[in-house]
Amino acid sequence: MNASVPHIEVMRSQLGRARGLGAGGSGTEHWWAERVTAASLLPLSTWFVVQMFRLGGADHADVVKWGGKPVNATMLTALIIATFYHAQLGLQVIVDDYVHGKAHLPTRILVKFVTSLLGLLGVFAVVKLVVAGSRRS
Amino acid sequence: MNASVPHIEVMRSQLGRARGLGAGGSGTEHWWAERVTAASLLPLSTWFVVQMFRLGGADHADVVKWGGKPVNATMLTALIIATFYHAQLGLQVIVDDYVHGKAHLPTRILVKFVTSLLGLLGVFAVVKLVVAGSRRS
Amino acid sequence: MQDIRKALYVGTRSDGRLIQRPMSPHLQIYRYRLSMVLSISNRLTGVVATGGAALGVFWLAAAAKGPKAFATARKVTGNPAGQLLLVGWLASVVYHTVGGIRHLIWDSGKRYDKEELNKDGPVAVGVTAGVSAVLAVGLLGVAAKRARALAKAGKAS
Amino acid sequence: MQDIRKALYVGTRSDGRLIQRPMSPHLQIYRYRLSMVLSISNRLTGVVATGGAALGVFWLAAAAKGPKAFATARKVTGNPAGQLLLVGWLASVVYHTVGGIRHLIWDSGKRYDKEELNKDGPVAVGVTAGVSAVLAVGLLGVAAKRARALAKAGKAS
Repeated sequence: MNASVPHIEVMRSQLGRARGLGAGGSGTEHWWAERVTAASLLPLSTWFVVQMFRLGGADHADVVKWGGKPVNATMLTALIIATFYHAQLGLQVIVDDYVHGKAHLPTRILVKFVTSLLGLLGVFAVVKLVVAGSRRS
Repeated sequence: MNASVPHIEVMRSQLGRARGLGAGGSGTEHWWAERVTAASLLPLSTWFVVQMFRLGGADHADVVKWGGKPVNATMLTALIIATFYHAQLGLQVIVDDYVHGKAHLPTRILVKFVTSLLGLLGVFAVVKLVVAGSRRS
Repeated sequence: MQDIRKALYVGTRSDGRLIQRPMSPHLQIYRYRLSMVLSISNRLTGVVATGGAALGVFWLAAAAKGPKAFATARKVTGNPAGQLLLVGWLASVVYHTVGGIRHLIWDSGKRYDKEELNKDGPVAVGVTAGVSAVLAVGLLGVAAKRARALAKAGKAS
Repeated sequence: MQDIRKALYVGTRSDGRLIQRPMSPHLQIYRYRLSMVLSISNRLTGVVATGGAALGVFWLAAAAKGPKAFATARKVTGNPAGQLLLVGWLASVVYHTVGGIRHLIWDSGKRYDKEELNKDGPVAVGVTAGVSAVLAVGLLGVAAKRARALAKAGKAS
């Protein structure tokens, strides 16, 4: 290479530069997922608040009937998945910022584990309501 | 830059080199997924062993009642997914190490196919137990 | 380098030379600003909202489990301490939503100047307080009314 | 290059020149070590544990299918050959768990010196044997007791 030709001595691959991601190849996914789930949660949680006006103080039979309707089950499931995915992403950032050293990795895995289990429990509860609702109707 | 100074003319970032990933950015995922599923399986299989103490020798009605509870269904599903995902990753490494040549690719696909089917069967069994359990209560 | 953590602050300039990256001053150095409080509150309310969502899932799971489990859940949601918790959850969700909308606006490159930030902060607080109060009073009122009607009809579970 | 597989052993030095990467000697060259056996056992028990998990899924599927299918599954889990299989599964899972925990410890950079490895190996074997025996006896005992009680009550399916 001719030393007189000006060139940039940056430690970064051309592909990484073109993609704007750096070498890791996954810098923006977390950020995007957080925004997309946030935007999804706007209509979903509005729907939930409206439902709570219809359902506040209701007894078991009413709640089962409500949860058994396909549209409600759909909205609920979407709300649960979006909520716990968004929570996972958000809590992960908090852990990254405040938990240092050896505790960091286990805490991160724990956050992912617990939020996943909660989401799964919510989905199963909805499935069970759908089944129970269809038995009654 | 002086051309007489020896320097490395490799199209690879120092970060990528340090991480051992190259530009693709996905060398460690398999390793990580294996560890994270392993860590998740510690509490999940402990839970399962405890449940087996409660359930060993039980008859059909008891097992259906047990599997129909949302919390049990959640833990079972998490256990099944973690188990067969972990198994898939582990068996894949074994196949990579011991199955060479033309048999390698079909064996790898077969491993993925069978472990996926088993996991799916498990999840469907849990869903059915949830349905059956709520019919009886 | 006397502090090992300083190693994390070593970066490279675009010409390849090693430099010491600038370090933010410590939190205590800054003058109090409303936006500081609002920013950390967005995180706190996010954590509280997650806790509330967990309670919501338990409520759903109780409904799915059966009338007996749901009756227990109703005891929690019906009693004053439980309702205080619910109102706290509601306010957190409202605040986090308002803060989240502000973040989305900032991400689109708007309202991110110093004056705009300082002007919008109190508005966000006001909107949160207003919306939370209206929703809390409305929801608790509706719930209490329905629960009383059910109790009267003698079919409260 | 006479063997095509040798192409896989071509690497680049940091100055960019191609070199032949070193190849490990064949397995038969090594002297017997406990850690060798433990390492390959970790893989073997992983495979066995997967097989057991498959059986577990079939058991769940039988329970989901109905009383008749579950009765068949119970015939398998209730008879001595089936129980030997279950104990084998249990011991494999315990061994693989102990081995897995050791791997996680090694990954964190600990207990990976030669002496530590040689000291921990027998401990791992002992823990596996002890935990497996206690769990196997406990589980089989509980299962047998419950099955007998059910049979007496005449509601065994």
